[in-house]
Amino acid sequence: MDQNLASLLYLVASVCFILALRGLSHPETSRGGNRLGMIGMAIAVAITLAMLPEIDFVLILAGVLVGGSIGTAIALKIKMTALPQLVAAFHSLVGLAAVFVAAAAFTNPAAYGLGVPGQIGAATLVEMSIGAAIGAITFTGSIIAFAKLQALMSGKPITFPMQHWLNLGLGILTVLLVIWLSTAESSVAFWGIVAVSLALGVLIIIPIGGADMPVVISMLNSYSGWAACGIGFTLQNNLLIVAGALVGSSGAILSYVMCKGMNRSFVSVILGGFGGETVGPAAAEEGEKTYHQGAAADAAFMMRNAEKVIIVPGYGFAVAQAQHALREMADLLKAEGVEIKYAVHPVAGRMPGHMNVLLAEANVPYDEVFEMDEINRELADADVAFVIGANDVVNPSARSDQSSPIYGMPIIDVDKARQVFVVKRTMASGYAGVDNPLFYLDHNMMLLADAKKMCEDIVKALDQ
Amino acid sequence: MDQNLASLLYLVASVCFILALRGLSHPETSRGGNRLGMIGMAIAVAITLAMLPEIDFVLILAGVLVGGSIGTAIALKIKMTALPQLVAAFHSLVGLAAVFVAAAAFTNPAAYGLGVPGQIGAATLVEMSIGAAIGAITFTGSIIAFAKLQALMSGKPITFPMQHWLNLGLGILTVLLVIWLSTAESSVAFWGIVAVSLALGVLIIIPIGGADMPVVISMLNSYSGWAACGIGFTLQNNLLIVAGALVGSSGAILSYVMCKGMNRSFVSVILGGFGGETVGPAAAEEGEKTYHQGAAADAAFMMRNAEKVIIVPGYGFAVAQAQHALREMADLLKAEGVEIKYAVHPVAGRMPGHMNVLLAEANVPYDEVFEMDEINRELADADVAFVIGANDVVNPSARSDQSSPIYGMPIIDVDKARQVFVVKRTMASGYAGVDNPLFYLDHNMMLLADAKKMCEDIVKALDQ
Amino acid sequence: MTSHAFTERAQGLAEDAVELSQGLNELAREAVGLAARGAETSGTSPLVMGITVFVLAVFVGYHVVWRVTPALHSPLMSVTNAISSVIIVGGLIAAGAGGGSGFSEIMGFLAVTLASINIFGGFIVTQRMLAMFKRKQK
Amino acid sequence: MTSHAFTERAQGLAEDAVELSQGLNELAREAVGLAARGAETSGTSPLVMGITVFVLAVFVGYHVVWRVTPALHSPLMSVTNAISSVIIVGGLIAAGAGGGSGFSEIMGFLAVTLASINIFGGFIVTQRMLAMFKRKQK
Ligand SMILES: NC(=O)c1ccc[n+]([C@@H]2O[C@H](COP(=O)([O-])OP(=O)(O)OC[C@H]3O[C@@H](n4cnc5c(N)ncnc54)[C@H](OP(=O)(O)O)[C@@H]3O)[C@@H](O)[C@H]2O)c1
Ligand SMILES: NC(=O)c1ccc[n+]([C@@H]2O[C@H](COP(=O)([O-])OP(=O)(O)OC[C@H]3O[C@@H](n4cnc5c(N)ncnc54)[C@H](OP(=O)(O)O)[C@@H]3O)[C@@H](O)[C@H]2O)c1
Repeated sequence: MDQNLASLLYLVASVCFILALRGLSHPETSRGGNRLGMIGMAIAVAITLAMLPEIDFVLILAGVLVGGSIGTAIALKIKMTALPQLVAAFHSLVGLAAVFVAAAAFTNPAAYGLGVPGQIGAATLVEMSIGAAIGAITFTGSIIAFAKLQALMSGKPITFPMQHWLNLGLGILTVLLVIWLSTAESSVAFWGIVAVSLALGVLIIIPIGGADMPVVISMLNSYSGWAACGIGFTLQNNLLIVAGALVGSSGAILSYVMCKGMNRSFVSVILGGFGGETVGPAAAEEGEKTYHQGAAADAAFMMRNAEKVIIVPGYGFAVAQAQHALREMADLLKAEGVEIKYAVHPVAGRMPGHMNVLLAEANVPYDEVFEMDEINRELADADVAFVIGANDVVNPSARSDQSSPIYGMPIIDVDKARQVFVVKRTMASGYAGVDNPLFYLDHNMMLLADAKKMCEDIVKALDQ
Repeated sequence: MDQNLASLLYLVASVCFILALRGLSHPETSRGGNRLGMIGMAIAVAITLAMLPEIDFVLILAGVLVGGSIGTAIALKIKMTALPQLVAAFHSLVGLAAVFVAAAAFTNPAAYGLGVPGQIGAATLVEMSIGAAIGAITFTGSIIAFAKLQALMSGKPITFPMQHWLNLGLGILTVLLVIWLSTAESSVAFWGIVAVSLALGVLIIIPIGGADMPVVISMLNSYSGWAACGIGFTLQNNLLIVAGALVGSSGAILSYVMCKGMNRSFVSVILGGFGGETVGPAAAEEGEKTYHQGAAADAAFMMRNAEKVIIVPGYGFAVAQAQHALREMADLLKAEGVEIKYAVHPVAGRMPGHMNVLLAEANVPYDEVFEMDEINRELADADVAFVIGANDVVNPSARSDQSSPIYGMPIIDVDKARQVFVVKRTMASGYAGVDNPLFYLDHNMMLLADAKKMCEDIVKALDQ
Repeated sequence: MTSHAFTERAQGLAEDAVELSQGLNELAREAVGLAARGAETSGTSPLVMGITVFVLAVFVGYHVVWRVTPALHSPLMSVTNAISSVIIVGGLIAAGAGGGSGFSEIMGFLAVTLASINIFGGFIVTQRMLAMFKRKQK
Repeated sequence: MTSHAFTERAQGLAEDAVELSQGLNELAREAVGLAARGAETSGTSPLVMGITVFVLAVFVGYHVVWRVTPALHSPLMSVTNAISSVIIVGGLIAAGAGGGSGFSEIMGFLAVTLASINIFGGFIVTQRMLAMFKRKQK
């Protein structure tokens, strides 16, 4: 195939990818967008094969079949609550694939039109090592993130003295190795870069607490994009550059959105050490304050007689897998003429958009689900705010208490509703480890139980 | 200068242009954006000069000095009410400049690295003629638009039989000439393309009514961008391609915004023949209906005692140059504790954003000026809606009367306010030529006078 | 033919040949120059073109991603995951190159396999998620 | 030297020369091939690269312009007007090219003049407009 025709078709594939992301601006267009993404990928693969001078189909077919069936099997089986881990695992694969591609290009440059071994251009070597280094960091970093999220490893930050200096040293070492590689094309240097980067990936992620993993995942998502860009520069392939830049910006923006939603700086997340002690500050004052505790029957009674109930799900809702039970409860209330709305905070749960996916899974129509800013205008009109497994995202001290570590974080103002219910198992604090004054308000009632269990009990109470 | 360095610096200039447009997303960032635009242009010029093998500075300096001083003088003197004409005039110059550049490249291809005369590549010739043709159409088209807006020429659509067929024929002729040019590099073909395109520019614009000129101007804005792209492809200059694409999309989007604001299709605007008869339908029924007519004193009394007044300016406000008088009136009312808000319809006036510039000129802070959607929520709370020189954009028949030509056009719901005042000179209809039922409502009062005069009278009445 | 005449002809021939070879020499030099020039005036280097494309693509990515509705941020993560696996392109080249060393083919095979997991997994899981987002039935 | 010996030497020389010239011939052909290949593997043609840049720039333009607040649509028109005058670049080349025909220099001069009117006029009028947009004093 002619190189120009191929470049044009690669451009078509790039446009498909751009439109795939654009489709996500609305649920209705998103499915079409995803299909365009698949088409773009198919075009990319087809063009690449058509451009090869001679093809050894065996290895390619084997790779696609094995990989494709594993991928399909995982994608069909995975539970929606395990999404964060899944994404982390997938990232690690992209990273490793980037390393492999860089290694292939380094050992067999002729196949890529990069000259013969020993004669690769310096610029190409630098591009190649950027791809390999970022890929390696993404690989091990994502594995650690996966292990922390899957609880294969403690979520506690692992810190030791001189940690940041060690990382800095390894970073400098990498740069030196890249210089060596580009001048001498030494394969020791190449594999050295890979090895150091693999270590760096581990070292960068271990000091970060388990609950900060979502930011880390987005960051690694971004990295995997930049790795693809690096490979794209090496192969002079604009498609890889465009796709990599799209993914790179997407990950960066998601990290930013999350940090802003938590009112923390990206740097403080990355430097780590946060989220070790979870229950500390809450316990200290607990004895003094009093709170109302209620039962399923109380909640059922109040909500049945309400006109408008706003439901605020949080991380505990995902942990308890309460989405179907909650939906059932909402259905019963709707049947009695109660207006139900769902309010989702940008960082509720452990992943951006986490709550939306779970609610969608339970068949909650997306036009009943509202973002924080929209719903905050309505909360004063609500008879009941039903907080289920959420804690930090409804903590009023973020609004008023300047000494609180979450001060300044925007929250859902559930305390403005006429009556609040909070479903959680204990009086313990949430992710940020701070006490929640909401619990002790006069118009709040604690429903201390597992979220799913509580929904089922309320359903029973409503049925009577 | 090295070609690669130059390309990188051109890229920097492209980014400056992109950021210049991005700055316009908010008034605060817009000034910085404009400055970036200037920097980008300076970079572009500097790089181009640095890349020339030998420079004849005389002509260049002469051109920049003459052009620069004319441009500066015009820009400093022009009245804000004459903006639409100004923009049209400027467009015509860009178009002509594109023709000149194409002609220069055609006669002296060596200077552009396009080979020697008689040996220019076919693709280059096609790109060149696209640049020249679009440039020529932009030139004459903008001149007609300018003449219509400046009333040097009647705004009436000029139509004659077979008009669209003639245009089609000329279009086909252009394509044939391009083919001839690309095969034979004939200079007859080149100048033929220019001549036919000049004629086409006139013929395309004359059937379009004077009041539709804003859409035309945006369309020509878009064309001037595509012409720059054509030249960019000819010279293999990415900066021209990027800048052209930015301008091209901007013009296209503005045309779209205007057509949507008028609820008309772009095609119907371009095919022309609209806006000839302005007063027709209104006159027919006028006798039957009754309306309240008031005086400045009535308006002054009502507004002084109001809590909230919403001011809706329109085309007549611009014509009357009433902005300063209106501002004075608003200041007096504010001094008496009345809350004042301004409501701007997307197609109020004769140019997108026209009203905003006039209000800004009169020192109205931009956070007192609201868009249609925002203000429509508030109109039911307003004591007075003060419509000044607007007509179609507040015509309630667009909401309800399916037979109205403006049915479906979104409007500002001034009829929801407790009391409406409409300032205009007569009971005649507006741009769309349809009668306005608002005038005959019981809670509306017509203030029949020139907009500026009326504001001054109200100011006097308030002063007493 | 006298030997003298012969000698002269031979000399003439030799001279011709030398001249010709000189001409060719020049031609060759010219051609090499041309090749060099060709590489030069094709103008901007691939690296700079790549940077241009990269910068524009970052702008596109920035704007497109900011328009994604927050409700679909999870699908965004999984679909970008699939899209970044477009580096399968690099794997295909190594895996399919007949003449390569065994090592690079294995690298290619592994890259293709891993990227395939991601591509299939990423797109399918995204589709599953998106299929769940439904509007209220009326 | 006998005439015979001379003849032989001459012949040998001639043969050498022919061989050399053949070698050169091949070299030249190779160089030409290289030049052609160089043009080819520098890969994508400028036109295709231009199209790539164009498509990405249209996406950027589309998104950036939709983010412009409607209140600033008039300044948008005037600033794009100034920006499209970047074709002054084309005028400069013709006006500044010493060796050009008089005609193309005049074309260049006119293009520079017209574009300059637009650049200065467009940016300054935009600045005038934007300077008027003020926030409420508090
Ligand atoms: N979404 C993101 O992208 C993201 C990213 C990074 C960080 N974060 C952080 O995560 C937090 C999210 O806030 P959030 O309000 O959703 O969650 P949260 O503050 O972590 O609180 C979750 C609450 O759910 C309760 N819970 C746990 N398991 C439960 C179960 N099975 N049944 C009932 N309740 C259960 C826990 O209390 P008990 O133990 O007493 O039951 C806990 O207080 C924020 O601080 C945010 O900054 C989010
Ligand atoms: N903004 C854009 O970009 C754009 C583009 C294309 C088309 N348009 C069209 O333009 C129209 C704009 O609507 P609009 O409501 O602003 O204007 P309009 O419908 O054209 O009405 C303007 C009114 O102002 C009055 N008027 C004229 N001179 C006046 C003066 N000196 N003092 C007081 N009143 C005066 C006229 O009535 P009297 O003669 O009785 O005084 C006229 O009815 C829409 O139909 C829109 O579709 C706008």
